[in-house]
Amino acid sequence: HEEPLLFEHAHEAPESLNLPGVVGPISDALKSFARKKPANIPGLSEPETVRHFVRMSQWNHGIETGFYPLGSCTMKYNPRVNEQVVRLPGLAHIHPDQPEDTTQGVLELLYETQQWLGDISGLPHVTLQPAAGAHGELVGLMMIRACLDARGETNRRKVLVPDSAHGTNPASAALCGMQTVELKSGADGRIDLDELKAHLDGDTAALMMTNPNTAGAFESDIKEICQLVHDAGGMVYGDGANLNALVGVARPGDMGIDCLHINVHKTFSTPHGGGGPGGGPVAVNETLAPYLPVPRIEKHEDRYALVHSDDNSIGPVLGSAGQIGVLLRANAYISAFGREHLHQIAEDAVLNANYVLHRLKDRYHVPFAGLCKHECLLTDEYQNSHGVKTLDIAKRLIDLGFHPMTVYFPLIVHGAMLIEPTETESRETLDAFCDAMLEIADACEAGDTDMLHEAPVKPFRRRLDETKAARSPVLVWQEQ
Amino acid sequence: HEEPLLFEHAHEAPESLNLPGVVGPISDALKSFARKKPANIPGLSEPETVRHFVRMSQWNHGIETGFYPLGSCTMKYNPRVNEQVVRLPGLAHIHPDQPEDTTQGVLELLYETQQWLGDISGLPHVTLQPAAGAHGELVGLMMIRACLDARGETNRRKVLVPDSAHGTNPASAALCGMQTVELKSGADGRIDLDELKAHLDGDTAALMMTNPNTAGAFESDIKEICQLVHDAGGMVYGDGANLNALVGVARPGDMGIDCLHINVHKTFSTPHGGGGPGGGPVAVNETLAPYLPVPRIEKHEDRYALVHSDDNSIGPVLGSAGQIGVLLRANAYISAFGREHLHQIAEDAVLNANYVLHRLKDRYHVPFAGLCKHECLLTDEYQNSHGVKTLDIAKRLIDLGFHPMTVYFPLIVHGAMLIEPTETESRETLDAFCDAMLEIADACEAGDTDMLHEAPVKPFRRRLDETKAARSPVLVWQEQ
Amino acid sequence: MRFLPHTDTDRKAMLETMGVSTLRDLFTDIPAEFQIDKGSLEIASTLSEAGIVRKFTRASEKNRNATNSAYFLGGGTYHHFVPAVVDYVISRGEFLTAYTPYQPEISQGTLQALFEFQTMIARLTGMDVSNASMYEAATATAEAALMARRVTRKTRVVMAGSVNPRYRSVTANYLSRLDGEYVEVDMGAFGTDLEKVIAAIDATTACVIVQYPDFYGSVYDLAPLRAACDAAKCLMVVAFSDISAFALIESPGAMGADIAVGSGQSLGIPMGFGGPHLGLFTCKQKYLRQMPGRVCGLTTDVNGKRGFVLTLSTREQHIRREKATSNICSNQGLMCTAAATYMALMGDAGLEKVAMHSAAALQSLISQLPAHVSAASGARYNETVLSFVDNAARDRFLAAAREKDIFAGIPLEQVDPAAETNHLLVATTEMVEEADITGFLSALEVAK
Amino acid sequence: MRFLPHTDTDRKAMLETMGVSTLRDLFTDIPAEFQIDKGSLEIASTLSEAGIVRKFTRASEKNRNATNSAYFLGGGTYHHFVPAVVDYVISRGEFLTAYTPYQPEISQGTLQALFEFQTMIARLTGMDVSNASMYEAATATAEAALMARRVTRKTRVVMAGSVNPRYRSVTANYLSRLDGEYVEVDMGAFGTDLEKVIAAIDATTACVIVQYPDFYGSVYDLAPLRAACDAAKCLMVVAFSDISAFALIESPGAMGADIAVGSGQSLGIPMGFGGPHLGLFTCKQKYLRQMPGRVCGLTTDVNGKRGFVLTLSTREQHIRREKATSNICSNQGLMCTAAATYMALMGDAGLEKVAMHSAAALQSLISQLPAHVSAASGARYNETVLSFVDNAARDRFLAAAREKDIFAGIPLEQVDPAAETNHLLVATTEMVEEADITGFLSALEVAK
Repeated sequence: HEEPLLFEHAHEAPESLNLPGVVGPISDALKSFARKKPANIPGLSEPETVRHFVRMSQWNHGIETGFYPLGSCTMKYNPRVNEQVVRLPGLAHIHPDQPEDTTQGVLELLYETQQWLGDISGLPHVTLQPAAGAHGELVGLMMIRACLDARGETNRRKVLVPDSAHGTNPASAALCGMQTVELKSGADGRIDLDELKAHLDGDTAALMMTNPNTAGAFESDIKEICQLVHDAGGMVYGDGANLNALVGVARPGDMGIDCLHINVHKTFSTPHGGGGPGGGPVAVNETLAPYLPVPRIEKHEDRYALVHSDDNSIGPVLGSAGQIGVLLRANAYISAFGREHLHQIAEDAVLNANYVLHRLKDRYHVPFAGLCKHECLLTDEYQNSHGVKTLDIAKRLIDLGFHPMTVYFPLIVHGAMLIEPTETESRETLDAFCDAMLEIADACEAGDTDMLHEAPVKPFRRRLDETKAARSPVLVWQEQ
Repeated sequence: HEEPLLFEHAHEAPESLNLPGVVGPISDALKSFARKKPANIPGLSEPETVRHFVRMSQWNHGIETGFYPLGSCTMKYNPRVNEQVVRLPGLAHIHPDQPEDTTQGVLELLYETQQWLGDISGLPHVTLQPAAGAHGELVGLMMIRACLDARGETNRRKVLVPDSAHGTNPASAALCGMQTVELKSGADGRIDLDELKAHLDGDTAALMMTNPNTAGAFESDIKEICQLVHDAGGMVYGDGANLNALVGVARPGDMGIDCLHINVHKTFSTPHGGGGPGGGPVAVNETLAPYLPVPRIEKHEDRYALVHSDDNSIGPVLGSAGQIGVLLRANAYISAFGREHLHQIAEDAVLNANYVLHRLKDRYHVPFAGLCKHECLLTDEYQNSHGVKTLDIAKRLIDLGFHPMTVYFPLIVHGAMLIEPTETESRETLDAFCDAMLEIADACEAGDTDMLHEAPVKPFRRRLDETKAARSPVLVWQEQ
Repeated sequence: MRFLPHTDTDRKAMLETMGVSTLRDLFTDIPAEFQIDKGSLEIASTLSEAGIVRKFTRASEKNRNATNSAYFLGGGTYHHFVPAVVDYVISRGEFLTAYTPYQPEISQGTLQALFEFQTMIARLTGMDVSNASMYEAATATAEAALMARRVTRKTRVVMAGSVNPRYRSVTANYLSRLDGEYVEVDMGAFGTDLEKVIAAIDATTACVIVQYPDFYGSVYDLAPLRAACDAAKCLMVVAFSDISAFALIESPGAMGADIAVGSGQSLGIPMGFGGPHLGLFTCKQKYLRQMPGRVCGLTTDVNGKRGFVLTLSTREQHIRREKATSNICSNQGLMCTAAATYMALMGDAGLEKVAMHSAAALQSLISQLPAHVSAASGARYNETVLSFVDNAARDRFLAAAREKDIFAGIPLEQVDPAAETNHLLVATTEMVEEADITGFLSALEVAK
Repeated sequence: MRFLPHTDTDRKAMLETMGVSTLRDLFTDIPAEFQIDKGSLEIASTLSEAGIVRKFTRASEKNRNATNSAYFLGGGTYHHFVPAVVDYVISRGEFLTAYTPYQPEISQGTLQALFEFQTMIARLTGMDVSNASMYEAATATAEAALMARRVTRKTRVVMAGSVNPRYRSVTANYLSRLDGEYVEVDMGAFGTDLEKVIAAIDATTACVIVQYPDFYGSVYDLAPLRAACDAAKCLMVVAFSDISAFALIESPGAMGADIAVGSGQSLGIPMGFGGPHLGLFTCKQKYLRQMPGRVCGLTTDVNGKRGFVLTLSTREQHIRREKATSNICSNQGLMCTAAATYMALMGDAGLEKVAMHSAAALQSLISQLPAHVSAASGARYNETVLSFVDNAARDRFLAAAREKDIFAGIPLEQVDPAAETNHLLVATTEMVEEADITGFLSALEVAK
């Protein structure tokens, strides 16, 4: 059903919500600043408000309604008990500046989360502060830069970034006042050691790498890569977006990574919420530990403390200690698996990705052979000859009941389709998805491609004009 | 999207939920009773379970997704805060047999609810025990019978019930060991005083009446009706299903009603839940008060008590003190209005019903002229000549985004359509509904009736074969 | 008022449309003498939403609840674990705020859930069919007696004294206004004396009602009763309180029940001070058409697609009116959805685990009891009766347990007025941990 | 594991399909030396769901929370009322578990909510456009400085000392690695000295950042600053902490802001120990294409129906990579939906009521202060600084208040390390009742 905009509801606002509080005069001084025109926020009654948003929600695909094979996004099931526990009044209705003795419970949980992320990553010192993965990248680079500066190596400002990397990597480097140099990937989609060597020099601050990389392949030369960078006086920054392939199975810190951000909204299943909030804790080794941002969560004997300043610290990078509610959910997710089962996350995630790859590899072009990790990469090469592109395949999947995979990323292959099933999908769902993909391949070969170009036809809206939206942007509603 | 039955999911159950508790031996005596074959309950993982039920939920119409003009059902908005407060651990996780000093909080709320319902109905003595409206009818009749028996009038077993009454009325009388005599309604759909007089005699136990009646009309002769019944030595039972028209405006007890059940899932907005749980407290006057069921909730100075026995009581009618969570929601609904605003419920409900009646009365046959109360009654008489019946109109409304009204009830008119908008619907929604009804009337007149006979075409399923379901009932899934 | 969409402008405009001046002009059919003044009721003053939250929070905190206690209360209501998923599913407006699914095209969510519920309840109880639920167990037991009278066209009902006293008293109450005899068979020990029950059967008997496991937790063989019922051509009705038992022990169906009724509260529904709970009603296929309450059945739509409808509604009172055999008009719809969600999440293995933990906790407790406290003998699932030397000893123990935040059991006379005052009804679930049992045992010290 | 659908049978079958023997054969590309043994991590042992609930409940109960306290803490995070509807809407899986709406056809729910959010935020702040949110206020302030640098192609940033110290320190931190000057203007009293700020502006200045109402709650006229910015051709950036103010006082837009940034936490989002909150970013239409973060825009689908998409994404780093001007890649999507729901429920009238109650509570408190405690002068919205005779007096008061379950304020030096230790930052909202103020005042007795 159609649902108008809030602003289009055809009546004036009903009497407002009944509110508690003090009824009384405000100061004359304040009155002189009174707002002249009302903001024109349309008030609805509670029944109308609920119906408005419930109806709109029905236009959305979510993990709870269907499969999300979004490569590099790790869209897994979000446990309901996590939603329950973070709403406990003692966790939801507390202020960050309450006296420390009134917040020991939350500090204990956060401290534990730090310890666990350190253990899982093999990088024992953790800040929970970064609000998202990209924010974590920035914070990690800040620490690397601070460490190099402390060594007097203020010339080291060059950051090497493979051309397969997430786009945030170079952006974060720029924001950290550093210059990016792009590394061309090898023929297997992995880092080319010669290319790396050619770019390492005395100005190199860091290599930023994603492992498994965005083609879903493990960088098997990881040990040599790290060695080369370290030998050149640089550091290795790990983009933890793909940690789901490794959790409980291998630890980036053991491989030589110096610094890693962890997307808790990916690996540790905090809900994506239609775009956020995320969480991007950063784990570092001993070398970088002095530079962790403040506030830090520390344990002093039996008491937990928020430490707000430290001379070596890069300083604060957020107005608070982090996206607390998100981090608590991550703690709950880890708790549910525990040390006995945590490895099963990576094992099932990798199993599922390889299974999909196996079922599709004869009908879709696979640019890089071999095992994949938690996601597999295909392209539209076979379908191009039938006039069908990745975008068409993606949109057709919508009509078949699936969210599309990640498309046109990584940039190193043409028409990329990156598929990440995660550990929380059943074989039944994977088979249904693969069947849909094979049906699309069949349709291409049979020349039955109209429904691909027209897709999607089933959802609430069909293909939307993105050019129009960008050319003359309308970002707010204007009453007609 | 289609969603298979739980039993059709194509894989064996995953490892079960991790559970707390004692791991240890069970007694040998118990082992000898071990179940031989597993029950064959299909276990799903948590992600699959959530997706299964979320998808199924999307096939439902609910108050939160659209309008429900269901006459005599009072489908109003169910406040979300009520859902929040009844889930407080101190209300949700308490046992009915806990020591009384550990349940004073809930007893206080329930006692208050009793007092309020007594005040609102004008019948000060209330039992919260009945689990639904029909259950309340039975309990009310039990009390009437007990009172008559105590007077030695054990011959009084006749219950007069208008032909417009809810079908549960005669059924409840039968279950109470009484005989129903049907009263034919007058030409205006109301109780015919002569018909009533003709049936009142020394065997009459009670008149069961609904006021406003199921045609949506107030029984303006209520005072005389009650007087006649009382003069004949009988009592007047009020079916409170339609209390929404009166709440805060007039009190059944003041009119002479002796006993009234109150559907809290109607008037006081506790959610219908797809069929229940409901709640049917019964309010009575002084005469009937001694016969109230046990357990009773009483206040003794500052303490609240559950009283489990009383010599005059009709005894227990449920295994507990009532549908507690439902009753607490009713308390919250009344709290939100309070004495200042409670009358607005009835006023807006009646306004809305009359508004709909006014907008539709020229295009749909109105069997009984005059004001309506909280619901209005139409018939399909005008549409019949175009080959269209009430059922077709109802199903077409589905395609237009509305739940159908109550159809073919009351039985006293042919092709009845009973429309109850409630106080929580906006003029905007009422207009949209009336527009849809007028569009249907237009279509009939234009002979454009195919879409009426074929409706609904939009929902997940089209018209279902009810005859087939009833002829060879399949109530449980059999693996093929 | 936040729940009311109209402004006074709306009201005025609507009244104008109708040619009416004031809202009260719409009430002229109500005699003036019966109209009350605005604000004249004695109910409390309006509360803001925050005020409602405060009021209920304060009341909630006056109660002591199970989440932070060791919990041994049973007697028909059990503190089993409720997964967050269950509450989420039934909180969704599409289930929560839906009406009874009389319009099946836009109610398939509720209906498929009911069909799955019926199937799983039938499987768990070992019965052929289930209805779509009753209010709760006591009234379901009464309805079972009524149904047996319809099926057998006989009117005498025999009730074992080991059935939950509340089921007995409600059933007795329901039957008291109808023709026919109601007989309760007195029980000696804290268990079921089947011989006595069988002795009470005669040719006029419509049904015998027993509980299994019985009110005292006793598990016993129903085969002799089945044979006696066959001989007397009466129905065997089996009631139960904690359905979790049947993941572990033989089901009522396997024991030969014609009708099995009881509580489904253990299937993901919080105790809630006694309600809303979930009444279950199951029977043999051949008695299907005499079953009370709503039923969901499989069918097809005009396109031939599988769908579900409420069916067999000729039994419902709104069609046959005076001939109605039951006045039941609603079910516990939302609780069915809760139970279906719970069972789907558990599966056979999870349900069995719940049952094993529940039984193991009782066994652990019983096996460690000191000499001055005795437990009832015989096979027990998760409930039994502990007997103390006297009432004072028991109450000393209860007080000591309360000190340790242990709800140790229900004084038997509180539920069963006929019982002596030195007994305690004790139940265990998977929420009982070893530490809770240790605490319980140490509090027993004072009961010497 | 309850979150994992596979059984070992599934795993085996899938491996067989692939011709692989064991799960670990899928990890042969990871050098053996880096593979760790199962169970070798030091994280805790697996917990059941009930165990997780218990663990978090215990932790929660170790904290003291606002629901049962009188609450006067502010400084950027406020205890405003959160309606149940807001939490319900964002708990629905369709909003909660949806991905970023890059596939607009199946994301119109999120997108329309974002569009409504943007519109209402623009209206409330009096600005032309809003983006679809930032992490929170401090980073949003830093991003405003970066944007001003891009717009003006100048690099000097002037920051008023009356801006929230956390916004200042994060902004300073962000700017410290880039070329250009960052100047903080020292403030004397607990308010904003605009003359000093204006004096710090020069021709190389990209922007001036002030807070309104400022960190100390002071409300003041920005017209002189607007004029000075025009003269210097630099942008006026206005930060804010409690957006509820703008239902009552003139908005940043009306005051002439080029960019307005701040926190939307007051719009239906619980304090949550500091996050997740909601960063707001608004600006004038003409600077639209330099705005960081996600933006939702109106368009049509191929059928001509209105719909919404994320737009202006050329600004996003995944397209231009090295030329990206911001590394922001996510927003606080769910919090936007929460804020949109909250605002829809409130409307102008409700928002104004929140603001009036919040301001009235502060006025009530200030007007009853005893002589030994002084409040900062000038117009205040819902926050001010109380000054005590000395640190000991203040801390005696804080202790006395704590005894009465009153969180009376934030010691100023806790947020602003430069502050003396006899001050207290005190905030009020509509959750403060008269009784709370009475309690506060009576606790002040000990501060003589």
